[in-house]
Amino acid sequence: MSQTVETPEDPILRASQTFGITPEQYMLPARGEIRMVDPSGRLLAPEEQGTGPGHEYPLPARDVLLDAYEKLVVGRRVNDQNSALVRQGRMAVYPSSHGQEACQVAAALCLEEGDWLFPTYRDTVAVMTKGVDPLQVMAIFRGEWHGGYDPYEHCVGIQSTPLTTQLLHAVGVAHAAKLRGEDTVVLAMCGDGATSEGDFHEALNFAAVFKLPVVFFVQNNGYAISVPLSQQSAAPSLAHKAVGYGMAGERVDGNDLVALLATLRRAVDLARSESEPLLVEAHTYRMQAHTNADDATRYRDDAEVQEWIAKDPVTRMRAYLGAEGVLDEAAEQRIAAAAEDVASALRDGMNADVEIDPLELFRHVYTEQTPQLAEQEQFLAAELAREETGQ
Amino acid sequence: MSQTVETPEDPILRASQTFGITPEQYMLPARGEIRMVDPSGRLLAPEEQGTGPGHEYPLPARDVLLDAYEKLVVGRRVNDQNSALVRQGRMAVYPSSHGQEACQVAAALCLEEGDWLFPTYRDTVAVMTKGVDPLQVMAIFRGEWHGGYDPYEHCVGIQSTPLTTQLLHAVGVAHAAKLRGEDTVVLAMCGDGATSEGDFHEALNFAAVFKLPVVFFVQNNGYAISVPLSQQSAAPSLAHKAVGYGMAGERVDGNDLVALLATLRRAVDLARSESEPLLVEAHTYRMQAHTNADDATRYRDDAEVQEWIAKDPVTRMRAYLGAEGVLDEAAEQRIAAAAEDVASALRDGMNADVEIDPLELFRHVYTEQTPQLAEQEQFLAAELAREETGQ
Amino acid sequence: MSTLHAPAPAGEAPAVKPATFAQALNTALADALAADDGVVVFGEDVGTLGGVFRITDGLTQRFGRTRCFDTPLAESGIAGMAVGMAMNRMRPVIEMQFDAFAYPAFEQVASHIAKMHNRTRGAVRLPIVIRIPYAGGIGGVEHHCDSSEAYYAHTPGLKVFTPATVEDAYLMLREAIDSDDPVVFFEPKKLYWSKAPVDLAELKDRYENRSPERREGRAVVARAGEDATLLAYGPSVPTALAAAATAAAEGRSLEVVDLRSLVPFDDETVAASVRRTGRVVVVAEAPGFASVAAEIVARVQERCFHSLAAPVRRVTGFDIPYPAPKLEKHYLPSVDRILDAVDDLQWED
Amino acid sequence: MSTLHAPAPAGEAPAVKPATFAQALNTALADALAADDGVVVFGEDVGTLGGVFRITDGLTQRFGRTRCFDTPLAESGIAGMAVGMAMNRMRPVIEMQFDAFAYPAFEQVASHIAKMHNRTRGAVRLPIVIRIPYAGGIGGVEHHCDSSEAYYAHTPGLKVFTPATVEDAYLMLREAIDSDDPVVFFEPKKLYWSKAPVDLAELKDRYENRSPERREGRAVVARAGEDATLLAYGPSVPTALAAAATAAAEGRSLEVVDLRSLVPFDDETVAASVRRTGRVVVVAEAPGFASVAAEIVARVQERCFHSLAAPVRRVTGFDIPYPAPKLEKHYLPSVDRILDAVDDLQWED
Ligand SMILES: Cc1ncc(C[n+]2csc(CCOP(=O)(O)OP(=O)(O)O)c2C)c(N)n1
Ligand SMILES: Cc1ncc(C[n+]2csc(CCOP(=O)(O)OP(=O)(O)O)c2C)c(N)n1
Ligand SMILES: [Mg+2]
Ligand SMILES: [Mg+2]
Repeated sequence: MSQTVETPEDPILRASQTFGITPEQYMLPARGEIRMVDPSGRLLAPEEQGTGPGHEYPLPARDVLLDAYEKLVVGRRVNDQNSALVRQGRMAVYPSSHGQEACQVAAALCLEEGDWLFPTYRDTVAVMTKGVDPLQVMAIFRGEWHGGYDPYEHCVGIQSTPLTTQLLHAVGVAHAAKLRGEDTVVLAMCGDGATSEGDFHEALNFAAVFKLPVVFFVQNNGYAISVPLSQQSAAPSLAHKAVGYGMAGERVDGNDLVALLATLRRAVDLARSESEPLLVEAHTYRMQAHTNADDATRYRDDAEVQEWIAKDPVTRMRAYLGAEGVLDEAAEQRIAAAAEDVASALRDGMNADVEIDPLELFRHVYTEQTPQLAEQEQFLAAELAREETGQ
Repeated sequence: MSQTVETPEDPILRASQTFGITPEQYMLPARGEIRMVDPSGRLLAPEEQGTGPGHEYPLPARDVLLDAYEKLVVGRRVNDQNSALVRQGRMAVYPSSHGQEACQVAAALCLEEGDWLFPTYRDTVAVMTKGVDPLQVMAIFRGEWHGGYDPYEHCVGIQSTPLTTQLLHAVGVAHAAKLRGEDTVVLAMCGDGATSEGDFHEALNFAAVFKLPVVFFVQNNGYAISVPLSQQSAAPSLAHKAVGYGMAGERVDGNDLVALLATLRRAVDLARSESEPLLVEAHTYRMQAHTNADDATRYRDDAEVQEWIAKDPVTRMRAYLGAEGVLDEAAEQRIAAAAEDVASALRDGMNADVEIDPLELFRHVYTEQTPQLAEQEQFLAAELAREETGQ
Repeated sequence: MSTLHAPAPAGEAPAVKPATFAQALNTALADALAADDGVVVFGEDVGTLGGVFRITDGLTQRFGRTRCFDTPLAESGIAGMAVGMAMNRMRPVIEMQFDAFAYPAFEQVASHIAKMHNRTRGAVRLPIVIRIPYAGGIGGVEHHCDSSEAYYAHTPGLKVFTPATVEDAYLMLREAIDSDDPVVFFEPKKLYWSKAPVDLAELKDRYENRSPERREGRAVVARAGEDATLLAYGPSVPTALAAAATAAAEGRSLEVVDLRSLVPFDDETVAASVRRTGRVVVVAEAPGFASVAAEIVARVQERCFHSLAAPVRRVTGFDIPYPAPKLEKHYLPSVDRILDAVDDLQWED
Repeated sequence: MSTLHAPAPAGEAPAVKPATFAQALNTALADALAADDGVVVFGEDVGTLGGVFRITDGLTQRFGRTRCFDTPLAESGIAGMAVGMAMNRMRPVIEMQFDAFAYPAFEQVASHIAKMHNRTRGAVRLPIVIRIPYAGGIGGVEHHCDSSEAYYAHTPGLKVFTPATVEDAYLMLREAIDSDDPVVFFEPKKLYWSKAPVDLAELKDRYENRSPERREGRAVVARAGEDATLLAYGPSVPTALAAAATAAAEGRSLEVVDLRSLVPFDDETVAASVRRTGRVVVVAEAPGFASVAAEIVARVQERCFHSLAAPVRRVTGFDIPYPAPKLEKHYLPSVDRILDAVDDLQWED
């Protein structure tokens, strides 16, 4: 068992030798962000992709791309459906990832069965794409309970609200697996703002020191609520932080699903084969307000938003797959129908009333109820009984 | 006033242009650690110093070096005097910096009057060198009170025990000064272990984002109590963390007082003139146990300790200054006598009993005593009165 | 949403345009910034956005980015930087976006903000205000509704204030900013939009020309009564007042004391009321175990034991994590629950 | 240094070689590591060094680096990683080197360790033990002597244990590790070197073959008495026992209840004692305000009001930061202070 804790040879040194570059050059991100398909849907030539020695990524297969595109369309539909449900008052709050769906989909699709995902509140689409029933994902925003699904069912942590804390949970899951000799990879998500928290630092450092297969995936959407990246970090890029932990970092166009799949899949593969962590920063944009409770016009110009419409991940992917002949009219219709099905199931589910037994409040605080909570449960039960009998 | 918050041009970009290197090359430490005088006391030729474009340091003037040497000798004497006082039971605990005195002295001497120093529990010698009476520095280890001096008198924070927390205080002091248009530089010290804490990350990031003149000075002595650096960080060096914040990092031989003075002085000058933070990592060694309560034989070989004797900062500096003709027999004697004076004043002070009024316990919790504490003070006063009258 | 209780007894002119609790806080910040160059306001989203609750709305625009500014997203960083700025002669007012998001700053608060003045034997003062929007009743998701006052009230060296009225929102925040001691300032979120006919300009004058007699640290009798005393603070004060109003209709006269300051604690006002009524219910939203409510019970029985006709009762949150929105109504102290507790005070004895 | 109180009532054989409190903890960890592959021990300096108090001495050597290991120096990291490891079917036992150095982990503890089971409706169990050497009496410098139990006891979802005897050090740590709920395990530093004639091998057998009747969560009567009850826990238990011994010599019979578990709380044992004696002093080292001691006072008066002949008194730390070594004796609850409080219990009434 102790064998698994030590890697015989440092993978970073090995890689830098292989590619004839310095370890620093291997760890620092490539000169540009990795992009494979430009906003118009054109596949870029290798020399235009921002890559370099040690930073090269194979184009994913066509079936992978078509499947990913379907998830992308469904994700977009769910985002917009949820926003509509909020407007209709069926849901209290929704942090939409409209505009970031390529990141969301790639984050889930790069993982194998049994790999874990640790998402944030904004990562509904990633969670769904990993298999969780959208209705269960929504329970938290609907106010039913603080978590709507069983994390073990699809190996997905509960969407985390306290920023960056989940990165450490990801590290722990990977560590336990590694100690048992399992080759589980864990992908942990956070936002650009979240990288400023101390837990970000501690998580990356722990993962690097214990050589754990964790892919840290930062969706840099330019804002933490109202605070722009320039007030969050002075680094050349967030991916530049990796070298400070002795891990490799990469940045990628977060609206290019092809590049995302390529970089994240290689990151997951490296994490698994070398048992090492990696940091991937995707540059994307949150097209809507932080949540429905936010007013984005207070802190950003519409012109900026408009610019990003041209970079939309869904239209870009559609154009690319259409041009490549992967996506035809029939497939497009099938996918649209699938998205509609998901949306309508979501609507139906959200329109149905949920009953929650208030006494459940006392049932999960501990695995075994304390005498104090038994007393308090009785107190509430008696109160509810009195209310029922109208006293 | 708002003028002072923004730097007209990014100093990193400017520097990288000046030196014809990339911003990354400027921010990453030079290829080797900066060393000017080798362990035998020989001045190294410029090409042996580990420097490079953008990473070059002028040799400090002879009077600066002689003065620094005196502080070094006094510092060593104080470390050893304190350890003796602990053995004699005059002091409860002492975290000696024996072996690290070059770092300590340089940390204080690189600052100008009015600049602030934020030290840790191990930085007694730096605090003294900045002007605080050694006896006051010792109050904390003698158990008199939690802080022995007025931070304002010499612009020195209280030696910090909660690791890395003081780096943020340093950031705040610099920020307040900058907002008022003052050009105060703050030097904040921490150990290698402390770099793993979240506050380290938050402090560096805040300093970089707000463009504050803070020099973060890490004394990497290879251990955090028993934990070696390899279990603390997988980074190529701790100085490599700087680029992740968009600041420049450098590493320096922490037993070479000449190189320390050179690098830290330039860091302080840059911090002041450009209003930017920098990270300096000094590689040194703690020759004694963590504190007298620690047993270092449990976690490191004596052979390792022996190796470092050959790199001792005091003998190295003595050899160098002797060879350069800066230090003659007379100066050596004068300095030894000065060190003896400090040690004997310390002994006398520590042998004198201190009286602390127990009621003072209630006097500083708030600036204005609360009714609750007034009550509690009366309670203790009555108890003490009863004891006195033997009831 | 809880409705606003009657305006403070201080006899306002009836024609005054109502101000909200949030406006009162915002105006207090603006007036403090104007009054003292050393005051700086910072935190997450407090600058351009004006805070997620708009408490800092317009401050950056009016006072510039050097006086009110956004920080990177790191609460320990915010609190730790405040320590240094306060050491260097400023008066930082920092915002923790929500109660549970102050936890990352706990070490800086407990080990430094609370202890620096003591550590330096009074040489270093840390006039820091930590504003924390707290407690529930707004249908917030997890981590947005904690009542975390006990953590701070238990930590020597911190003052802990929590206003319950629009007037106090203004006055107590000014007092907190002017305090040379660190103050954890708890703002009941559910009261942000409550209104009262308060003239904020007049309050400013009143505050800036106040008599030396201090209100700071004092409780107030929010409603006089004779049969029993309800001790409440922050978000529970309106609930206690509503309970008292209902009780009055049923012929029972309840006194409501608004504690206002948890540290220091106003034993005098509390004991005076308890000695008169002999019966007490403590109302608070936090889980009861080892809470501020527990402290109040303990103090009252220590000081007024022989005046008590019945044990002091607590109506608090349950000892469970704050529930999801659809269940919070079962958690929150309610008028009925308070009245039940009052009924329980052994009236037949 | 506090001297050891009499051995637990369970009638040890008199010939047994004494074990220290620290050895009992160390053996409990070793036995738990041996009993369950899922148990892992980690923290700062717990590996090669065996912990600054040597509580983990020899564990890495015996069980290997995969079972007991050092982490980078970051408490939030330690606690957060424990969450993930526990999610992935391990039973982490983590050490916070000293009480105040657990504060950086406060968010992970309060927002995740305490709440994950509830959040997931029971799907995720977090059998984590957070070992915290706590309290004073050892001449420690600042930040090394905090009594921080109230912060955790106030947080629903955490169990809080604190042993006061060598036997309990072993048994309660085993119980904590076997608990499917997170336990904050407070080890009174000043008792680490206390000794008792306890056969640790016998204890192991007794624990591993224990009857289904649980001791977990139960208080014990550490010394029976009739005139008044001293309620104490952790470092204050020996002090309370010493006070009871002195009182006995003066003709007053004091019962001492060792609470052992603060959460859950053993109301039954406490109330039974209080109803019998009618007089109570709560002894605890933490500052009294909004403390566990306050909770105990509140509970006792709520539940036993009519049995009380006098108000419940507290002998606690003052509401000040823990003092520097030369002054700690004035802070700590002492035998005299307890006896003074007992004298105050209105015996003439
Ligand atoms: C510890 C913590 N502090 C503050 C918050 C409040 N908060 C929620 S989201 C957010 C901004 C997050 O920005 P980013 O990490 O960039 O993610 P994004 O929302 O853009 O996806 C803030 C400050 C929080 N949830 N947790
Ligand atoms: C927040 C915090 N955690 C733990 C400790 C306990 N502790 C004191 S010193 C130390 C090791 C520090 O190592 P390093 O930063 O390398 O400094 P050095 O002692 O080597 O100078 C530890 C773990 C502490 N003081 N503060
Ligand atoms: Mg963002
Ligand atoms: Mg070190």
